[in-house]
Amino acid sequence: MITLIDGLSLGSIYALIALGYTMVYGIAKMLNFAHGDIIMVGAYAIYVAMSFANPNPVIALISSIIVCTLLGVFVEKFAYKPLRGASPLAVLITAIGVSYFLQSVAQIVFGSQPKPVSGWKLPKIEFLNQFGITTGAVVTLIAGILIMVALTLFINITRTGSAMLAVSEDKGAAKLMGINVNKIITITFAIGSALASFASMFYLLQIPNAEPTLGAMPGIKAFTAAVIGGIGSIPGAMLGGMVLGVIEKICLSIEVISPYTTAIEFSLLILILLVKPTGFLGRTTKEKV
Amino acid sequence: MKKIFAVVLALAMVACCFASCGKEQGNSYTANNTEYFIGATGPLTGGASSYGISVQKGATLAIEEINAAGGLNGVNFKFDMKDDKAEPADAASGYDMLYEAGMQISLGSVTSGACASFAEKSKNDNVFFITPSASAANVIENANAFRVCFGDPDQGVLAAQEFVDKYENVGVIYDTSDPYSSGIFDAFKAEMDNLGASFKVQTFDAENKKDFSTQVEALKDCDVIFLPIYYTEAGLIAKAAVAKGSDALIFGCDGLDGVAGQIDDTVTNTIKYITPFDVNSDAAATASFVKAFKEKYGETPDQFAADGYDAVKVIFEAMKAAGVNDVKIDPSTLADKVIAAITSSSFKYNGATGEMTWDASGACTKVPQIVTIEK
Amino acid sequence: MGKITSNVKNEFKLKYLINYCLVLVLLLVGMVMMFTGGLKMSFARLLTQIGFSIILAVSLNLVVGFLGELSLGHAGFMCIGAYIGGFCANALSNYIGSKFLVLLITMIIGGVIASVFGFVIGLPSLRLKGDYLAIVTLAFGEIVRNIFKNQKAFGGAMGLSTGPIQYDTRNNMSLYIITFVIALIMLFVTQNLIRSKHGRAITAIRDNEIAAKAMGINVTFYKLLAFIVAAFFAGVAGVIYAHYTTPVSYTFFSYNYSIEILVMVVLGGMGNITGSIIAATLISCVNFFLQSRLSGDLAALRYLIYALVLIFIIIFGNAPALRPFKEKYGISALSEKIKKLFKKKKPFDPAAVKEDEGSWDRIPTKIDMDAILSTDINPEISGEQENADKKND
Amino acid sequence: MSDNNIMLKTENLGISFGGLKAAHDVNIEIRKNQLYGLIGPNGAGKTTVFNILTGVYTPLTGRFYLDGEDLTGQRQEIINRKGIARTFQNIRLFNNMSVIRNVLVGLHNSAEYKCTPFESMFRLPRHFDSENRMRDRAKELLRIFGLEEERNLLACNLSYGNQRKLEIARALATNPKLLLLDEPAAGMNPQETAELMKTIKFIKNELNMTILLIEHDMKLVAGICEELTVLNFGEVLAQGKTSDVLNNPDVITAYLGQDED
Repeated sequence: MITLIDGLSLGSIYALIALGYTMVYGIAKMLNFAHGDIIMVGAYAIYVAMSFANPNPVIALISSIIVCTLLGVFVEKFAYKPLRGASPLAVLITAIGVSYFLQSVAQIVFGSQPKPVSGWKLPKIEFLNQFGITTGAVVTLIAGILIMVALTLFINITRTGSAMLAVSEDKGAAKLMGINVNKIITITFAIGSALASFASMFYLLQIPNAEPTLGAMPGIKAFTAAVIGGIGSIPGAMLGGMVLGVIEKICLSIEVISPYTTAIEFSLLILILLVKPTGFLGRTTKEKV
Repeated sequence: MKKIFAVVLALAMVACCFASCGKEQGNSYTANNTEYFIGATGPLTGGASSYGISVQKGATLAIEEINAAGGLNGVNFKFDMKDDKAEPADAASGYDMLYEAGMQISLGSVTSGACASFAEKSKNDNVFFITPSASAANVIENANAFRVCFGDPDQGVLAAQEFVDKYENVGVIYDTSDPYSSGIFDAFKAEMDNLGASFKVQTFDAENKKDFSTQVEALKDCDVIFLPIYYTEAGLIAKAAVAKGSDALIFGCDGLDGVAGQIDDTVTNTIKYITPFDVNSDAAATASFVKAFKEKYGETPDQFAADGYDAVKVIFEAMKAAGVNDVKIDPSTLADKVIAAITSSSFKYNGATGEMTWDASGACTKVPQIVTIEK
Repeated sequence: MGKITSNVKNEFKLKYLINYCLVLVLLLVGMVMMFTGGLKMSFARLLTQIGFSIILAVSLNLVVGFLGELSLGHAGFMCIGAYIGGFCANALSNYIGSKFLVLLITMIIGGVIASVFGFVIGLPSLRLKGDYLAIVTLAFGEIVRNIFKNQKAFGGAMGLSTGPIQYDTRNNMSLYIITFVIALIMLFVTQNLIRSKHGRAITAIRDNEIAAKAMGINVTFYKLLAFIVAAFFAGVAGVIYAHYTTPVSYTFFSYNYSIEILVMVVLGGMGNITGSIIAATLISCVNFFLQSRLSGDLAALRYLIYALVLIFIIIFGNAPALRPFKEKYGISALSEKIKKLFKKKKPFDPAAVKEDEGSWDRIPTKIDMDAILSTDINPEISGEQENADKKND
Repeated sequence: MSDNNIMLKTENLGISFGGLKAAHDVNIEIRKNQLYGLIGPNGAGKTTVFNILTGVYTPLTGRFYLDGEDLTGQRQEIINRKGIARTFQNIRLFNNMSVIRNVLVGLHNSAEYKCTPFESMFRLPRHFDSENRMRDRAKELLRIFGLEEERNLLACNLSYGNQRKLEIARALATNPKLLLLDEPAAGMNPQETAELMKTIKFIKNELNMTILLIEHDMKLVAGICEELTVLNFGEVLAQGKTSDVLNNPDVITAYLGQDED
């Protein structure tokens, strides 16, 4: 039971990161491998804001959102935009380049020692804590769901949202309909990066260390989660993250198989994809003959 | 066809020119040395880079001190560390680069896997090395290999002996992907079995070393949690223990040194670890090192820095004891001299990590202390 | 007789020959340096690394560039080759004195076992597309190394120690020669495969899988074939790695390395073998250069520079906005110019098209096309159609 | 099946997608060397029938026989090898391959060019032998369609009409007994259509091919098809001689809608 809740709370972090992945993938049709590193930058932004004399978590979060969003737009403009229309693999490699770049800049600026972010925690809720459930886990879980709902609403209700949907369906047609595709993709990156800053906030709630390689492994796990859920699907990212988190925790809690956690996780991923080739909630787009 | 043949020939000629430019004067790479050259490889980028950077800082400090004091008979030392990303392949390439640049003596590599590679290469050239922190057993199996830190097995045995009879419920969390951690664990397990004691085990690996809630949850009832791991993860485990309401004693090995910087006042668990190096120690050698380090870098040194510092100082002392007086000395001759000096019963070094002696096995004998962080 | 010359002419096209030449030049650079006594060990290691990078990049290109399936698990096959090859070599070296023989035998063992896994990982490719397949291959690579990591027989977390079988010594550096010879064999096999009906089938699947099926191409067979061949050579590269580095550490074969191989393929151009060879050489050299020059405090810059070089090359090579500029000064423009230099002598001669020699069972040959095409279509029926149209009005 | 003169026979073919009957009880009989038309309004299920006949879909009901052999539910590549080749409504060439290589892919499975991957990898004699013969035959095919000069162009650089031709050439290269053409005249101007009609007639007459054709262009259908089947809402509306079918009032209604009165 506790394992399940721990799994859900870890899963909700994966889910939050996966939301950003899936969002960018769904609309810009590119795997933004640098997404994990934007989270890393967000975490450092919080670390810096919290190390001032009078740390205020709200200001820290806002500054992190600003930094991440600007970074996302900046990266999109200078690294991805020139490649609009080029092969998706070229963009993928650039994203990897950006990822290396951000990591080394972080190492040069902040050093490679992990920086513990202190004062970044929530009050204890006795009622929950006595069951071994941490407050951070609960908050992350709720926030993840809220963000998911908000994102779904945004896409389905607002004009920008529908423009995004149109771009994701068919860039050419969207252009003909008078939608500024470049602008929509930039907005997508901005939103994706803002999501990354939320992810870094919740990440730090549970794992209070900022370090240059912070984004790498969660990034890959979140990518996996997004694929399990059906890449491009927002509820799918949520679901995939949860499933992955729970599987990971269950494997870790069983002594005999715990060294093989990664192998089991990824084997399950392969199995899931073999049964459902587009993940849980992915759309099956069958090519018409 | 003819054209292609011609192209190949032309390119081959270019290659010849290329080759003759890089022509070497025999095998003595040290012929142009004007300073004694100490080389090393270590992770300076990537996930393990904090260890490599610490060693680099400690060693650089030691070199500066030695040179400021006039070097060895007026000859200065220089130190160069190549990045190996903790990868054996890069360590081997780094070794060759250093050797060809005139390296005479070495600190080996910082991490165990890379150092095993370094050891294999240096064995063939008979280059003396004393690794600051590669603690796996097989790293020092060759005659030219020495180390400053404790070996993994010793610490595991020590911990097991410390626990038995004292604590009822013993739990362990170790990193299956790390040679250091699994090395200590294997020895610990063997000794516990030997002593007839039982314990619970939890593991993690490089792919999931951030969130420790499950592992701490499973060991909630333990009186003591043994952490043969590095301080970064230990800090996270301590915080997870607080969140889970566990008040177990956290006990670790020398890798835990530095954990104080990773925890804050919310952590109430007592943390103890075996270490030869205590930042707050009153010992003169330690205190002066800590002071100098803080002055130079503006931060508190960790054990890797202390080990790196000591390793350079040991090399210096051993060379002095061996009476080395030729800046162009070739590595192999130097190694023979230094090995003879360092294993002689009269050789003792008192440094930042305590008083040490060495025998032919390459292992270092020094007294472990147990440091306690109490809140 | 004429046929044989035409075979020879077809076989030795500059486009393919240049690849052998590139590898031979690299080999020659090493050999010449060796005989003049200027070959440093570090440079020999670099050459070996270039050699197995070429093997990896070209074999991955077979899957990514020619078959058109994104694979992020190439390092996984290499991992299998390295561990299995290293393990067998350790065992064999007790019985066989010759290091060369041990290397040869284990290369075959490692390659075959890796290709078995290539078959296994090729199976999902029949069902999965694009990024979904990419993540499965990535997962495969991670699974492989996770399993090896936990095997005490393979050295556990420390990695498999292959000290006794290290090939090069300071006085005898010849692993790079073997590596380049293997690279040549690999080029021979892959290029021949690509330039055959089987290669056409593989590229047809890439271009249009539905049409390929409708043309009777056994998609299953060819997808698996591409994966198996690629995995075999990745496995062989792994065995070379085991003879090049001790211990064989699972950390080396992470998805980051798979991606590095992919970078070589993408940088060189998908489906462009020459490009893969150049990119593999370039990236290995950049890595070597950065490691040797940026030591100590400067090392942190290593990945910064690497990343900038990567981004710059990709944007320069692929950005649509830069295309006109590139057409003038880019590598492909340069190679076109070089090609023209060679082609001047033999302009394309349409008259040289050979006359029919094959046998036809349903399609008769040499028909008077003009006569047939001038026959009119049945005017009656068209008239009826017009009537029908009128009726509806 | 006793009738040796029947090339294709379908029995009650039917398939539905999510409740929609895309095809229902389709019975078609095509004699050898016949040019048979399959027409119907948009969405009538013509392409669905093609997809069933080429193995893209497995029919829910019914069976079909090629030259007396039951091919129901076989995989696409098997069906192709048994002798049904097709073209596509939206052209599906191998765009990044040259024209001649497109045709060579079509020749891939012919028994006379057999050569294992191993033989190709190591360049054993059979590779050269079969490669040369394949090349010759591909050129021959291209010559028939007047594409010989363009053989080294990339397929995507051909004109629209030539792409259609190439698709037919490629299908013929697989050595089929029955050729399925899916709207070959779509998007062509009248002149191109007329030329296409000649080409199709040529294939039928000179290459002794049995052809099943989907087409919207009534002129083309009326001009070359001997018999027709009209589909509407997945069901057979009319069947028989071209002239009879085209004068069938039901067919006219289906195409032009009910009269107002």
